[in-house]
Amino acid sequence: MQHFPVLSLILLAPFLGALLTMFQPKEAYYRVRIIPAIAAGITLILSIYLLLKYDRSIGGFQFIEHYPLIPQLGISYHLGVDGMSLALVFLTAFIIFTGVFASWTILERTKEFYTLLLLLVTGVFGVFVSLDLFLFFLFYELAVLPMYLLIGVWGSSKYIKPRGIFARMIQEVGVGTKEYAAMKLTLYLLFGSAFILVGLLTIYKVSGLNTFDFLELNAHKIDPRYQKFLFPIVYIGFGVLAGIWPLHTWSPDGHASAPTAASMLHAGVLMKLGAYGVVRVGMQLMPQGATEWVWLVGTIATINIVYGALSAMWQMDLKYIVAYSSVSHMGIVMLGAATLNEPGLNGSVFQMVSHGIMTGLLFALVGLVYEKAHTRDILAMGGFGKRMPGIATFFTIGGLTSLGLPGLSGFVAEFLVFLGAWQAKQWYWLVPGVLGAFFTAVYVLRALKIIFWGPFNEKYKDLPDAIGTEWVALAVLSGVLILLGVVPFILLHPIDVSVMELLSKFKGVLP
Amino acid sequence: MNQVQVLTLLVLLPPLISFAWNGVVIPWRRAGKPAAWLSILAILTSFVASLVLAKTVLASPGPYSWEWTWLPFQNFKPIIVGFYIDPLAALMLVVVTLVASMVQIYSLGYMSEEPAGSLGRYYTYHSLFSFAMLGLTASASLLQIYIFWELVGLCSYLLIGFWYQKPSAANAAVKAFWTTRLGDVGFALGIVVLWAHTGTFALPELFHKVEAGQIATSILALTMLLVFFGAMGKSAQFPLHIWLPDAMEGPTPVSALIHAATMVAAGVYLVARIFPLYSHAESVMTFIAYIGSFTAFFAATIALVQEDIKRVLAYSTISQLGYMMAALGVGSVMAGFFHLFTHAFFKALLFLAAGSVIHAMHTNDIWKMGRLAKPMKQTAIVFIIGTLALAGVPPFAGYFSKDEIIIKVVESGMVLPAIFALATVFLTAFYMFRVVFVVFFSHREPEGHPHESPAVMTGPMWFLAALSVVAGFLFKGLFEKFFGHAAEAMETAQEAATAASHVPGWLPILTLILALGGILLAYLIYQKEAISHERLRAQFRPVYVMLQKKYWMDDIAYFLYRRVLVGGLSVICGWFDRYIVDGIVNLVTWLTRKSGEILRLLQNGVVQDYLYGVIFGLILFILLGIF
Amino acid sequence: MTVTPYIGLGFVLFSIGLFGVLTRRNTVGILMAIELMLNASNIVLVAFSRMHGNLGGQLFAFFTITVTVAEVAVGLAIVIQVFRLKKTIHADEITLLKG
Amino acid sequence: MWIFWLIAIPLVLFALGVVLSKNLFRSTIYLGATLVLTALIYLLLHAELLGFIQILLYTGGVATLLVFAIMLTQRIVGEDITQQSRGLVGGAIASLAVLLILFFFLGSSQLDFSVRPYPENLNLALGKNLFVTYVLPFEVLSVLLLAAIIGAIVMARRDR
Repeated sequence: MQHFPVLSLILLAPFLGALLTMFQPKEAYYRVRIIPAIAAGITLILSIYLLLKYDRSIGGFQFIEHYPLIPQLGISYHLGVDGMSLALVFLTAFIIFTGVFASWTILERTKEFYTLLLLLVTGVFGVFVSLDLFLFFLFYELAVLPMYLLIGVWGSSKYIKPRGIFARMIQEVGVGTKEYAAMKLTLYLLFGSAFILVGLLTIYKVSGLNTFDFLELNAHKIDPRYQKFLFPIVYIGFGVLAGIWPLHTWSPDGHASAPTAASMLHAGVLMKLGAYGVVRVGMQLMPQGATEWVWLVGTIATINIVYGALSAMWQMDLKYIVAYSSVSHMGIVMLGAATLNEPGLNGSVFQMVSHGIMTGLLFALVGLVYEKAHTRDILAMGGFGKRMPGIATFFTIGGLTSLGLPGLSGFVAEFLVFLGAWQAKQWYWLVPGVLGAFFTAVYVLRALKIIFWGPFNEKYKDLPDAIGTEWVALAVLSGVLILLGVVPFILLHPIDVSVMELLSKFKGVLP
Repeated sequence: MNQVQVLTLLVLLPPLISFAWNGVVIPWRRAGKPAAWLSILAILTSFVASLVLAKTVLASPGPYSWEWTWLPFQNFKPIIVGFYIDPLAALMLVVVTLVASMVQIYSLGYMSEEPAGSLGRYYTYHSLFSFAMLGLTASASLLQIYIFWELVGLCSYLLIGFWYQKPSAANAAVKAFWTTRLGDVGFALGIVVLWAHTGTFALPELFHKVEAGQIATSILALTMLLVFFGAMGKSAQFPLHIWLPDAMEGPTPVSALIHAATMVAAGVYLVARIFPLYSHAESVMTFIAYIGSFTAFFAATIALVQEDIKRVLAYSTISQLGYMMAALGVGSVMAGFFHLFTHAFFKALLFLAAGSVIHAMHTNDIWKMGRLAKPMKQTAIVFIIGTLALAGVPPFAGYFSKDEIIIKVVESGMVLPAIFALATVFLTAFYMFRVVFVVFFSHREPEGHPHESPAVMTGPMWFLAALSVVAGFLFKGLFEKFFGHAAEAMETAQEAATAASHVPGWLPILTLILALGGILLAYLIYQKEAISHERLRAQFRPVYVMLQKKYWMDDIAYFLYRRVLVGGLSVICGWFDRYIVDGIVNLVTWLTRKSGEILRLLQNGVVQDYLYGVIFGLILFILLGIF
Repeated sequence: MTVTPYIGLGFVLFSIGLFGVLTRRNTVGILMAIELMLNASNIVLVAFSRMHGNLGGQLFAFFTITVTVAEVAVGLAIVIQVFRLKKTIHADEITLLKG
Repeated sequence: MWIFWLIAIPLVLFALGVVLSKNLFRSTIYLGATLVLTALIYLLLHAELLGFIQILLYTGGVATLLVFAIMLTQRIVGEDITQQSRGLVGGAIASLAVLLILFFFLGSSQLDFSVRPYPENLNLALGKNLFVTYVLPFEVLSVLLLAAIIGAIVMARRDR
């Protein structure tokens, strides 16, 4: 099939955008914002084009571009998307598009901020569309690293009163400062990368094909003996980014300290890279290994769900609440993946998209509230609904998605995962999953009540509602949430096609 | 598209359109009145359409169903959404649209003091509420019921918390959501498990399968029990009833809507809707009967001592819902649904009338009212009509339906439910007339200057009052015709029990005597004051305190929420996360940093000293290499 | 003829150079000692080249000499610069690398 | 063989002079002598080209640079610089240890240290190697030298 190189364009648009932004004079207020917006807009249009043009009846990887890079080592520039990555490309495009608008009001080093943001997003797109493990890893690192600067330079610090027996230690390592958060996040993710690199290189070696090409490796059956110890390595490596317990603590600190758009991208998209990696590299290339270890994946996922929700309940800092809710929701993603059946995996991928958009919305809103009220402590808030009805409405929509209210996309995802969970070998996973949804309702509504309801605090009588470009982000994201909640099949259909292909690898492996 | 399809869409779409328009076109909503009129117009359209639909469906019962794919699968059957219209659904649609339109019209008067923006929001929620409830009613699959079920919950949350700046309203709203959500955990689990074993959510298919005996009894019992938890939450059955009295914090018309036709009716409707499934799970049926009858009695006793007029009505709602559940539990869809039908009218009426009183008095406390019959003649009359209907005095609507339930319960041969049911008749009559006498006839001077409510409020009240009078004898035949057969199906299943018991002919007379006895007692205590209620209170102090504290159910719930969940588990988890999981991470950081601080002493900056290190290392390596 | 004495000579010179690097306080002196060490290594390189009959060693020595010249030029420049900055040419007083 | 010793013994002595002399100027002179003697060693090893390069480039270049540097610093300091040493004992022990290790390896080596013949026409072979096989490193070296010169000038400039 002849087509113009859509995927390369999707990669190029943010990259060129980053370059162009970098070379703008720094006093050009509009130019450094409009260029990223246009770059993000192009990717958005292209990703919607992909979604429309993807041939569901054929399935498989489409829009393939293949040029050898280093043939001696079997490295090539190989791009392509299937339903799963398609959904995630779609998600990324939405988040970056809205993220650009959500950070419109950043005044400090705007140019550098947008440059890094676009570079990061180039990496994310790269991971989702590359069909070559070498390229995959390259983009993965590109996606992980700009975060260090984004948090370290534009982040916000918060004084945490040291308490308890570890008080001195906590003070000395600087818990709560943006530098601490940036360093923690980066070190954690590089720790994961080390595992991934080992995993990918071992796959390359043991397959004996002398190629990093995903499709060729996919067609090849890796020796089950290797799969057994390779899968946990890959799982831990990607799992760090997906926030698996107990390697999740970078996420609350990182997301709380990061600037709005960075939190949106990170919680919304980057955590999905981890889950995507587990499914794509871990499960698709190593079905035997996955089957062997799926009990661990699922158990940790259920811990994530319940533990994340309960921890979120304890938090009094709005950003931490949202961050812990991400930990909880990533548990649902991983649980869906661990079910290894059609509804579960469908739900897992759908949850990646849904949670990405939802958490993007929530972080955008938290950013707005913080910017206007200058506090993240929910106990200091109250009655905001009166002064910022718009933000309250969108916050409610985000919160309701989070607790899985039907009619919004979160429900579809969670419900599919639950359907899958009961049919998995470990049926009892269903119970903590559903309970987690209840706990989510408790902390989400509690937070909403404390922030927006209740008597109005006169201290905030000049609190403004969202303005101008900020509405764009909120409206677009909520619109997608509702759209996906009402007509999920527009996205679920291509996902389903790809999930079935993945599951075909498990034929004869699963009991 | 055939006529039923068109009509169903005509019922469902107007509230949705009204919601979407009011929701998205912000200036329109902020204007208040236009939003209100649009919403009312929409629900009236739905009402008319539902009447025509009911007429069509009752003429040829169907069932009609049609569906679309919602979630595609390859290994499994796709999950569908669609509509399933039979007489049950059609009649429920009429009830919902009728009560909803009455409430919305009435609200124009009741909410007249609200600012425009807030009024628009109110009607936007109302439209969504109506749509959700109508959607639930017409659903063709369990999943779809669940979807609308949750939307109903959302709307009640929004409407109860409508005056969100009032802390009590905010708390009541989240409490309602959480409690019903807890029940929904069961509901969700139930339908997931059921799907895993049948591969479908579609009602017709499920009915077919269960008839054919393709679902294992154990699975059916398990899933139906789980689903019933959902119904317990929504229909406020013990012990998940705690949210309902608090829900009085919302505007009174909302209470009327929630209590009469939408939220709480959803649970009963759900059980009636999937009754073919329940009828094959006998153990669950028995459970339902016990829970229902116990709830009826339990709530009635609490209602005896409430001093807030709306709370009395709230507990009476719980009590009546208990009746409905009990009826379903003993296998009579007809009795349960008929009571739901009549109850919708007189409970809505009672709430609207109570709202009218509150609107005039600006208080909820019955002891601050008195002799209101004179200034508020119309309200008093309709309130008494409602009360008589609720108390089950012939020929008012409640008599027919409640009588039917009691007969069925006694017929079932279960002793305890029967006793509960009969005792509740007496209690109901007593506590309702307590309110009537205290508020409308007692000798106390009312505080302030009560006045009759405007016509926009009394109009709907009169309309509902008329229905409360006639609905019973007018529609009994209809219900028997369409829903009687379900009971027969049940009878065959429970042959032994049914054959053993027979209903004594004096039963209706007994219930009538009990009701009149309750009225008489209330008259003696509160009107004639022949027996001093203060003395009674002092004499039965422990009982009084227990009832006043609502059996400490609220306190237990609060304890579970505050101390166990938020103050217990979450603190443990949060603490563990910060100090243990993250603590270990920080410890590693800290150790690294400390060891760095020690090792940096070696770096004295004199390059030559470093060279000694190099030589030393070289020697070491070579020695290692040699040996 | 064997190259053993040449290699031995290189080793001795290397050690002497090392001694100089370790003991000199003057940075210029250290630089000179380093020259000595490099020179020693060149001798060994050439000796091995002779031993193997392979020209590579000679070429390498040639490159080393060239690089050394560059190194001396830059090194002396640094010495002068550091001297201006710290007002000393004593290596043990220049502790910018101190942790 | 006697020629070797005739060169080697002064060579070692001069080298010792470089590291032990108190006078910096003298050290430089000794270094110059060491380098020249090394060139003679190269001649003995049949590396004539290298020997000449050593004298021209190394001895000339390095010694001159060093003298310049010394004079420059002395002008700035304003007095004669006397050389001091530190930790003589430690330095001696360490360097002797290294020497011992080196000789230990030399002694225990199994290699055949006898000379093998160079190719015919040595200079042609060298030229080919330098300008054909290793032409790229050669050119890179020239760039390096240029950079070093520029760098040295920039760094040594008084004001900027």
